[in-house]
Amino acid sequence: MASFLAQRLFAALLTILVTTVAVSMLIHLVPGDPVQIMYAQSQGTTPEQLEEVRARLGLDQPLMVQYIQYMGRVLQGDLGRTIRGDQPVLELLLARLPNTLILATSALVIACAIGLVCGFVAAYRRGTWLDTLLMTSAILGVSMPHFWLGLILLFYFAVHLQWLPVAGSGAANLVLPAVTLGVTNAAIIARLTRSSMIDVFDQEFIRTAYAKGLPRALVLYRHALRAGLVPIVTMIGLQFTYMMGGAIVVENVFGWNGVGRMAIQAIFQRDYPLIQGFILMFAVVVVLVSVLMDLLYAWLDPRIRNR
Amino acid sequence: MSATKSIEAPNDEPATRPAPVLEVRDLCTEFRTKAGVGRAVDGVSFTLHEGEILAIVGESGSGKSVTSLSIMGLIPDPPGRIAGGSVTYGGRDLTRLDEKALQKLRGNEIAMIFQEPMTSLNPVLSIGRQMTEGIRQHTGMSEAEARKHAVEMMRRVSIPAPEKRLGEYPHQFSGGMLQRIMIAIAMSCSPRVLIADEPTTALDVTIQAQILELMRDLRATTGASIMLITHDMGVVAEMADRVVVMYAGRKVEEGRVEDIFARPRHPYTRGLLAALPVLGTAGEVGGTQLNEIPGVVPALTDLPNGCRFSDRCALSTDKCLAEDPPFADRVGAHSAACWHSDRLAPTMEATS
Amino acid sequence: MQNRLEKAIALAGAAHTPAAGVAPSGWAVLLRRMGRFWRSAMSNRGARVGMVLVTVLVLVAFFAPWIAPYPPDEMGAGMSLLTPEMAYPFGTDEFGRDIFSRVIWGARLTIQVGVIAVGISLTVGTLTGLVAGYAGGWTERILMRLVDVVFSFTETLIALAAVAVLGPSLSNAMIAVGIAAIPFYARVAYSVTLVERNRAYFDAAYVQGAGHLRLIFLHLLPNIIPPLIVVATLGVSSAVLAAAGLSFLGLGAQPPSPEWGAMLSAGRDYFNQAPWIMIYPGVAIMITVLAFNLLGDGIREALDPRQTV
Amino acid sequence: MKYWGKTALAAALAIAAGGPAIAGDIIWARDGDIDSLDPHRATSTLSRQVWYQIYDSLLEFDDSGAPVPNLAKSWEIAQDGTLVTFVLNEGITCHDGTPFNADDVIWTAERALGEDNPSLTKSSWGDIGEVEKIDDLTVAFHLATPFGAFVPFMADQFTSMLCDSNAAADDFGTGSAIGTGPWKFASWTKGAEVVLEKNPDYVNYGRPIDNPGPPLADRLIMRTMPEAQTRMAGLRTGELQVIVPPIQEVKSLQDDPGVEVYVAQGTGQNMFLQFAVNRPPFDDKRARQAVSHAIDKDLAIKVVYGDIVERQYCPISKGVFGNDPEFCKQYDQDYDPEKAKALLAELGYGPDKPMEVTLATWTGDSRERMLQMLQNQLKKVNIVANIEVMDIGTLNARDTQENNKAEGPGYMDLMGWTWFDPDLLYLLWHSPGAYQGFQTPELDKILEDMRTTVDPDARKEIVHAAFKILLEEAGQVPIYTPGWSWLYAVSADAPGFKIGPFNRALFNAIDH
Repeated sequence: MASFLAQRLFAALLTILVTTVAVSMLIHLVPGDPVQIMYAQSQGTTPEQLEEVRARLGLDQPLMVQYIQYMGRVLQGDLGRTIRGDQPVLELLLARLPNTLILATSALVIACAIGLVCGFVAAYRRGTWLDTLLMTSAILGVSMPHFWLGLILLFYFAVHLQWLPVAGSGAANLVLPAVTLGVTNAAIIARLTRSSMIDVFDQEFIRTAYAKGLPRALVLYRHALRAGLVPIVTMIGLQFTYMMGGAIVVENVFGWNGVGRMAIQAIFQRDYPLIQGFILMFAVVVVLVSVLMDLLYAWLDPRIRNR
Repeated sequence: MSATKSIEAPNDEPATRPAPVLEVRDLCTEFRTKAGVGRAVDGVSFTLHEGEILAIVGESGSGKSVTSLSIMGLIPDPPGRIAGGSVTYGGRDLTRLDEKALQKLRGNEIAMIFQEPMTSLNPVLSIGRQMTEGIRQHTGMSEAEARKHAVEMMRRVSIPAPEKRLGEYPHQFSGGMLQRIMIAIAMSCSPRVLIADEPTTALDVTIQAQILELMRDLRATTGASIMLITHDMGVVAEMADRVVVMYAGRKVEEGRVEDIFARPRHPYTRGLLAALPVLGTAGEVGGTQLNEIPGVVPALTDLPNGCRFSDRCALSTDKCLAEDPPFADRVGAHSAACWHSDRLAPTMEATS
Repeated sequence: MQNRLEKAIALAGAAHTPAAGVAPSGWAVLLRRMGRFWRSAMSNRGARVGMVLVTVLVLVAFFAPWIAPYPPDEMGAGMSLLTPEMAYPFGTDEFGRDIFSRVIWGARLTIQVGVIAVGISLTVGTLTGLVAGYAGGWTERILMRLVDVVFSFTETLIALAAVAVLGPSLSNAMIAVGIAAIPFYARVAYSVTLVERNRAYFDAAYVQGAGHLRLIFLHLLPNIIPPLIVVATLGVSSAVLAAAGLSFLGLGAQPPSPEWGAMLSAGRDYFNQAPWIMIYPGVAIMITVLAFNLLGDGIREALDPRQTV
Repeated sequence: MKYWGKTALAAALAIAAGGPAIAGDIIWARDGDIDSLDPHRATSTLSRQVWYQIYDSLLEFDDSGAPVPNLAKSWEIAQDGTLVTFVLNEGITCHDGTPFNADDVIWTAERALGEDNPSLTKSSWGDIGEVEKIDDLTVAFHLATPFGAFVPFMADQFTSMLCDSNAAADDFGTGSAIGTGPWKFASWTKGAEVVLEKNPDYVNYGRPIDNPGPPLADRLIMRTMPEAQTRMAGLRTGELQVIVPPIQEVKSLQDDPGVEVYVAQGTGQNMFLQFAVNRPPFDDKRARQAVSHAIDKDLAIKVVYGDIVERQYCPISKGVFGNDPEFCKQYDQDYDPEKAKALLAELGYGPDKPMEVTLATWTGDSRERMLQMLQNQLKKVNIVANIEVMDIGTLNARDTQENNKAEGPGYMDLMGWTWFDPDLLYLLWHSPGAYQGFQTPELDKILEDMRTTVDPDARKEIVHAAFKILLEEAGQVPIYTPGWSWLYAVSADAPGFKIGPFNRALFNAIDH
């Protein structure tokens, strides 16, 4: 297990390292002069002032030096300041990150609740009308754009029926974005759960369990679900990453105050320090989640746990 | 009983016939597939007697495993279902029992072990859990009692340090050890019938012999009847009292092991025997199979007219292609389903 | 964007694809195999439905000028915000443009998105995977590590980063979406290449002294195509979704482009008065994505019968 | 660790923020958040609107748009306009309880004008040499050259007076803000809301609102709600008191007896077309004139905005010194597609060779719909315009870039500026100009004169001379006013709202 985790941690660190390189070089990929774009809101900025800014950001240094300087700052927790409003990037991100995590986690809970049950039932009742119904719904769900479903829910429940408050960021406001994000992902989880459970149901140890005379519920719960859960947990780990990605879109539909909404604004405003910070933070979150999932995976699967 | 004696009196009833434990009559099991409905088992009948080892023999696809699963009520439905016939055990027809009643029988009175010990045990549950759950299910023992019983069973199948190994997981055991554990699980409730589906196929030759010996011992000490499913005539020779040969879902030959080996009455049986390198020393020579039967078992949805074996049979005639030979039941003794049984020469001449 | 896992499954299935016997090399064999896959895929009901929908979509896109009653940006084709009626089956928007015509013309953009985005990821991804799998050694390690790193992000993030750099426009969105999906194709191509490289035909060709290019393009490439078709078909659906999402956010197609995501985004201001402006483009996106999902699923099952019920 | 503590707090606040409306709270839902609480660090209208609640300037604008006393009870201009002296009112206190005096004024000015990270609008202050403290309540600004727009600028939010106690806070502008205005800063949950509390010590010296003392309500909350329809829903359910309404819903809101729609007048905002003039085709004035002739400005306004904006004819909007529609109509281009075609034909464009150009603007306020109308009209004279919509900051940068590009298709954009004085024209069009675009030596000369001329009649003559050039040459093609953030829908439960000149929202008299 130690070697398994060491390997995963190495991969995680490598991912973050590559991300920092990519992020620090991002600004050089921008067509046109990024400094000019960044300082466009200042009145009458002179070329000398722009040079000064360039020097301040270290953009006149060789790339390698720039990267080392950037890493030095990042390691000290300094992700720079925003162009719009001159705010510390890290603080802005951390203030909103909990909102995004809350949204993604709630959506994941909804997605798992629906997806696992539907997928399990479909697998168990494989080939029946119920399976067909569930899987048809699932493929429709997979095909539905988040933003469209979100808007329809928003207009119907919040604007038209006024069942849910619209102003604010409280728990009641979480319902629609979490459902939107959860439902479409539930479809994916259902499909994965189904195929994973079908694999498990076809396993010989399930037959063994039945042959022992165990009641069906016990076989399904103890034998099938426990065994099927291992691959499903890995998928759910990945799913959380997609939730984070999906949250970017859904936050914008519902005006949920998370990092995703901020990132889109930053892209519009060409606020490069904020975009860089966002990508880096996102990478760190994704990597942390995947390490956590590896731990969970190792804990669930004795073949890895006891290695 | 000696082999020569049975050859001399093939039609004789054995003097002391043990009581039947399990009777299979006209069993039909179907599977619905995209290509149509296939009868994996088509009107098979046989009887398992008290304390006997009955071998069901055939290549893969012959329907022998489906037969065993049908007896256990473990045919996955859909796509499978038992379309007809009966399985009588203890005066009850198992094919008509509800799930609850079947659960009481399975693992308790009729137990089963499978071909692949590696995949037949749940990789994410400890051996202890997998052993005790069946015991607790059928005996109502507490967890502690069940564990004690499990340790005892493990000892009986010669697993060293059983207390320690209870907490381990299947991937920490070798294949032979796992099959011992499978047997321990199967025997833990002292069943009257043990169905062993290719129990040694996946194992090394030396381990095979040990497992077979273990099964013989258990039969001797518990008096359980064993239904041994295999494709390996060597195993049959070593273990079985009586043999049922299946082909493409049908029983094609039945008889005492000595009779079958001495004078097969079906060309398919003959082919299976011929595939043995040296009679009676199965497994000693690994990969040098001789005289294999050409071709494969036909698809169940695409059976030939007439005799199902006709397309692979050296003796096949126009009659074979046109008419399905009936199973010529010679009252529980050596019988076969072949138009040309009499044209088959005894094998003993060639081998003894 | 969300079909990644699905693709991962396709990938898993793809690894055992050509298992039947020794896979021979060459393009002729591929054609024969394709015929078989095709018949097998078309025996799947979902795939047939998908195929019909895709065909309709392509026809609609091709014949848009003949099908659409009005040019997509003709203002005052009708009164503004008309409810759906015979002359304007999907109603009109705030400028009196015919929504039906716009949705029809939008199909062209959608096909473009599919072809270009998938084209980018398919070409780059396949080459990366092929080269990594073929070359081995450091090339393999570095390339696949990089692919893994990119793979660990969501496509959304990569597409956003790409748009942040390139600036918002539909063509940039297509490029961004294409770039974001490269790792999938690379992984599939890589894993299949590894399998194929160990087959007898490959050794035979190698022993006969075939050059690198010949080995890659004549022997490996045709053999890794079938699983890539699955990924590419499912990839069209995620590319269409992703590009529509970017347009919806304002990072893709710009007005007055009848791109569906952009139409939907503009239509939400009128949801109270004219919900149809938003509903029809959404339905169009969904049907398109559904079509490619069904088709991709069907082909996958044909390639990997293990998953067939 | 420090960050995580804050994060947890922010999360708790975010969760708590969803509660029902409390009497005494005015919740104002807007489409975006402020950029900063620091008036030297941002320029957005969304930020300015909030600064106006927290800070006062030395002067104020009365309802006519003329500067009047506020923090300063009087001012005096001497030495030909190079010395301006302000005398402050006595007894004004900052939100932290310290007295407001000359030191605060000097601290603010030096912060805005210093070398190290000056205000983004430093150049609008004029050429200031020294800020001198005469006594505790008297401050003198020494200008190197006379600057006609200096006095009104002292009434702008960019010259909000910051208390020098802000120097002690390391999070001024992001987590703290001390001013003298009617509302005290309480908290800012970034991206969600800014909470202000009533300043009980407030004395109104100059704001054009009928309340001499502190605000009537307890709190003023600016909430960010990007989705227009949810703001609407919140207003209708009574969760929100003031919203930025979606333009499409203004009519239905006007018919709603529970809602009052306010349309700001005299915002000074001017929406106009400008061109990349340093390369073909718009280096030729005929191309620019053709565009102006080709677009039916009245129709476009009517379709997109109805009657909530007004057609403008002058480069400086209604309500600002020098605006004179009758004068401007003599020089601008009427809607005349035939004339446009003729001009284009002279340049070699026609049905077989359409002119391909980019037409840009910034996001929001239905401007992208305006562009679609213009695009449609341009198409009729064979000008193919490709629309690009971007953030205002990006657009500003883009305009400068386009003016510096020698190659590429023609470029024009729908731009908007607001100022309380025609001095804006100097900023925009005197070389090098805000975007380094349209300029002529003659116009440069006129604009220089305009800056140094103080006599109103003479100044008006000069301003008109500038108008004439800009309009005739179609360097700036005015279209409409106002252009952004000018609509307020207020619940009838919260009476007392007022919009002052230059779009300043006053909540002092709202009783809720």
